[in-house]
Amino acid sequence: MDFDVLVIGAGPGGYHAAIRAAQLGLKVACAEMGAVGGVCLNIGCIPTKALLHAGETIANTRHAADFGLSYGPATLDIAKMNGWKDGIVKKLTGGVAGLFKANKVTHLVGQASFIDANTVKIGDKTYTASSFIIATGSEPATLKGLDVDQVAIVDSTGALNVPDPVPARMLCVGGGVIGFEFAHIYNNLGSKVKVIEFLPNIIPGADADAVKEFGKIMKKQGIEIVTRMKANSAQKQADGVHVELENVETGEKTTEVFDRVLVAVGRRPRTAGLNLEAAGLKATERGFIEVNTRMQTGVPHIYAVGDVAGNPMLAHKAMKEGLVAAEVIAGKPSEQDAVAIPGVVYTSPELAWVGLTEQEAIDKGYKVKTGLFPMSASGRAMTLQSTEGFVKMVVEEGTDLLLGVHIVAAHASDLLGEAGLALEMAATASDVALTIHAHPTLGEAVLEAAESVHKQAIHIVNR
Amino acid sequence: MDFDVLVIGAGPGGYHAAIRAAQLGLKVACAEMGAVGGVCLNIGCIPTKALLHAGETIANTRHAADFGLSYGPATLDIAKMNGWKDGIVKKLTGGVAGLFKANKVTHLVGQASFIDANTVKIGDKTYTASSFIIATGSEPATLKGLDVDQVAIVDSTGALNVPDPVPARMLCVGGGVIGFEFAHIYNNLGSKVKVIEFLPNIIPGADADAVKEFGKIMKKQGIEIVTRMKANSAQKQADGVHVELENVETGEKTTEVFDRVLVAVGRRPRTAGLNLEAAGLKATERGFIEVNTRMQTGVPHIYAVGDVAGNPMLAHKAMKEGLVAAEVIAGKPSEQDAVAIPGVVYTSPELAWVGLTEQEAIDKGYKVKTGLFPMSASGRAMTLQSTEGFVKMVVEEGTDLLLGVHIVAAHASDLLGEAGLALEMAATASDVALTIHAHPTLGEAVLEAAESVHKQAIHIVNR
Amino acid sequence: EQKAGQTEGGTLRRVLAVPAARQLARELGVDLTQVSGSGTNGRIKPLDIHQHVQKTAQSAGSGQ
Ligand SMILES: Cc1cc2nc3c(=O)[nH]c(=O)nc-3n(C[C@H](O)[C@H](O)[C@H](O)COP(=O)(O)OP(=O)(O)OC[C@H]3O[C@@H](n4cnc5c(N)ncnc54)[C@H](O)[C@@H]3O)c2cc1C
Ligand SMILES: Cc1cc2nc3c(=O)[nH]c(=O)nc-3n(C[C@H](O)[C@H](O)[C@H](O)COP(=O)(O)OP(=O)(O)OC[C@H]3O[C@@H](n4cnc5c(N)ncnc54)[C@H](O)[C@@H]3O)c2cc1C
Repeated sequence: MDFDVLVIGAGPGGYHAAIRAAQLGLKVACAEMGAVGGVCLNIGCIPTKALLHAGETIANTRHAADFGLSYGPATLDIAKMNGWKDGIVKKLTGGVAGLFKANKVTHLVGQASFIDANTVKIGDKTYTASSFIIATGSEPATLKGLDVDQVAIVDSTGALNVPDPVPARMLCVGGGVIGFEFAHIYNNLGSKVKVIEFLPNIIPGADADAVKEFGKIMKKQGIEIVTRMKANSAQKQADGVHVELENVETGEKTTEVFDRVLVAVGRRPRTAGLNLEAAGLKATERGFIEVNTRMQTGVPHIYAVGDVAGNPMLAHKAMKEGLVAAEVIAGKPSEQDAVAIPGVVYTSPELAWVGLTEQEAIDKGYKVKTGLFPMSASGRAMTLQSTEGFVKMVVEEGTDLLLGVHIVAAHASDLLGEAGLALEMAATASDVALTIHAHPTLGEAVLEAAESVHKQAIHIVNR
Repeated sequence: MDFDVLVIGAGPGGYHAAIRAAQLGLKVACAEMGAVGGVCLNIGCIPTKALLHAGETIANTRHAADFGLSYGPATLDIAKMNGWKDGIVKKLTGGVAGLFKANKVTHLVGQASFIDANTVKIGDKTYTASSFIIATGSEPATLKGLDVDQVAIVDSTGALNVPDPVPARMLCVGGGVIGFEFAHIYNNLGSKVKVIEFLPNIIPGADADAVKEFGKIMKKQGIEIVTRMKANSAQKQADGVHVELENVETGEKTTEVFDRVLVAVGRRPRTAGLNLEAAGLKATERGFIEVNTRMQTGVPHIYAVGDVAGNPMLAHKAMKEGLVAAEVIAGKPSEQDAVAIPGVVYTSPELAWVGLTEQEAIDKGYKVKTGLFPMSASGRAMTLQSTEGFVKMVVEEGTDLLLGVHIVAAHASDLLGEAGLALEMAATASDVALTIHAHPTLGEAVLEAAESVHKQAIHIVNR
Repeated sequence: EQKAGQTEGGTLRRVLAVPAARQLARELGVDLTQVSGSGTNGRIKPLDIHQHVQKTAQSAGSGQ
């Protein structure tokens, strides 16, 4: 065998698997047909966060007038902004390449395709390995009638290239996490943004109260949100892209004109070209490769991790699964046994959650209590000029066991660390409430939400 | 008896005690001779954080040029900034007054003084109570030779009033938390700031590595830091305040001229006017009122909490102690049993810590392992333009028990929530390392620091 | 299909154990459902697993 482990795909799932396997003493190769770092570093998590920060800074400067700080007219050099973003991507992907070298992971360039269950072909070479980890990720789902040209009609990859000037009128088709992150970016950059969502609620999967609060804030920032609406077609014309919109409840159709249309209607697992059958594997109807909690496929020495191995399609899930697969291959008794996988929308304020929504907890048969603390009662939030949102806690009545934490707030993603650890540690609301939280911090809102479960929050009137 | 509990002082310790006692059904009064909210809300935690945010925004706007965002000349309306800060204070103190009303806490205005162990005098009225909670806080320590006039020579209270124009040359005498927060504020507002510290290290109490990193960053931002130096005297003259500085190692003396001098050399407990003797109490030599873990003084029905009850003089310690005292009085088995009390310097980046420093752990006899993850390897930090600092973890060898977490990073105070909960839950480094942290978040640096304890961090080369 | 009362929130409770305990249980081949946890709600910590292993070894050793 050429390698102990051959990883296919160098996205977060793949590179975590490769590095951990190497750390554990295995001889590892990682095949990548595109850029090291996968969707996440190149065209996903990272570049979006860079643009979100740029947009947020613009908004913050506007709010600075509240405390007497004002500036002469702003100019945004869009080429420079895109370049700055690309520079971060380059630095991070270069970092991963460096980590491959340092950990002695062989980087194989090209598309890997199974020949048999122990051999893959890359270009005109073949490689054998005792174990494989498939980490081929996902790609944007497409929408009939909306042909992506990455200029006027874009998917998330095209949307990362902010045009100069920014589009005056922007439509986001799809009100999920990716749709809202881009809506927020373009709104802060000056576009008039409309988001349409087929389902009755935006950000599917998040807690209903949190989504309601989040939607209210996004609307206040100027983003138009319409649910129960779909886009049927988009025609490029001289004055812009004419999009036929349909109210899915009434069937009413209207046509609106936009300068840029983002199609963000989900992602689908990517197995094309892998020649799974040769390895004795078959994707599910929806295109995923099925795995057990040890990340093993039906062929026990072949593992799959990340987006290709199932929902939620999130980088940190891919990373965890990559580590588990590598450790299992190295003979460790690892398992993907996470109590909860966090989710974040990196707008300002952020929406972040981990664990069960109130409804999910009820559906699972829990007797539920909740606690809530509004950021408007947080001193730290006031000093940060960010008093919108709240921390909501979902707790089991009787045992006081924490089931879920839902945060709409500045820095919500940072506060999520405590919430995630609390769930994994099987902490109770009391455990959180009895822990001293530094003053004045946003984290006090987590403490107070826990106190409010017991009707003992200090800075609000408990009812 | 007029009241079940009479709380003396409405700072964070006092108002937490009063509200919790009322929540538990007791008849409560709270005496306050100054403004409700105490040092913390009026002249401490809150107004400093407001000014820090203002200064940080100015700095952030400067960095925005890196991604192509530039502005015409900035104007800072200092009166407006001071007013904005005062507005936040007013809102929060008004909030506490409102919470007193809502919880039916009687607010007694004036200085309380014991007549006997069950009676206090306020103005010309007397009040009896079954229990007392002394929460009279602390005041700035003074320094011989430096007479505070709150204009040219200020303590922390005077420093909160930013003069217009900002002082060109500013000296902070004392390199602790308060000294550095003001140094950071004035530096961002345009002053040339020098910090002198008597001890060999700034920020006493924090981990040596963290302090070193922190000092390096502050210096890079333009703050001059000199340790082993003291200020002997300060004379106001036409061209500024002439300060005699002395190198405490060599004895060498120099005189430098500043436009504003801040004296921030610590705080001392405040018991003056309380007439403790009448209640059968006596302060320690250093002025503290001694208490047990139930916050009881030597006179069992008299409790003391917060700054007056001992170090560290921090608002969240006062709050916790206030809650404990109230609960004990209400018959609950509460105790101040915190594993660790967090500390934060709210600069940018922030320095935040909880638990033992490496040296403290060694001194306590632990066999210590450490983990470290630099923010420069964090993708989220890059997108936030804040890649300085690190997360350091102090762990017991063998048991893997977390002993301390030390963070220099943007949003460090938010990340502290997880660290604090981890310590209180007696979590191990593995517990943290096995918990999925959302990507890309600053909290991943906490995860990776835990991984690095086991030489298994992914985004750095482990040695 | 879960029946009423046979839900995660009902009688089919998930085992409450901290991450390091779950890992340790796998390493030592311990079935977490057999371990009684010393923490709140029976939360299992690594020490509980070590104690469980000791206890079962003792009872095996004494021929029970
Ligand atoms: C705009 C956007 C923003 C996002 N933001 C976030 C976020 O903030 N947080 C978050 O958690 N998630 C985010 N995601 C999702 C995240 O990017 C994915 O969950 C993550 O990248 C999945 O990692 P992966 O390793 O499974 O696959 P991928 O990152 O998709 O990587 C798969 C890699 O495999 C390679 N490959 C595929 N087939 C082959 C083959 N046959 N041979 C060789 N190489 C092959 C591909 O070239 C690719 O590099 C975002 C996604 C998008 C699109
Ligand atoms: C500039 C500055 C910044 C700070 N920043 C932070 C921070 O970020 N985080 C943090 O944790 N801590 C911070 N602190 C410390 C924090 O303010 C104190 O630890 C906290 O206020 C202590 O609370 P306390 O309730 O014990 O007393 P205090 O807040 O001092 O309140 C005591 C109250 O009692 C009243 N009083 C006193 N004697 C009597 C009497 N005889 N009768 C009636 N009333 C009386 C006083 O008027 C006062 O209102 C800061 C302090 C300063 C000075």
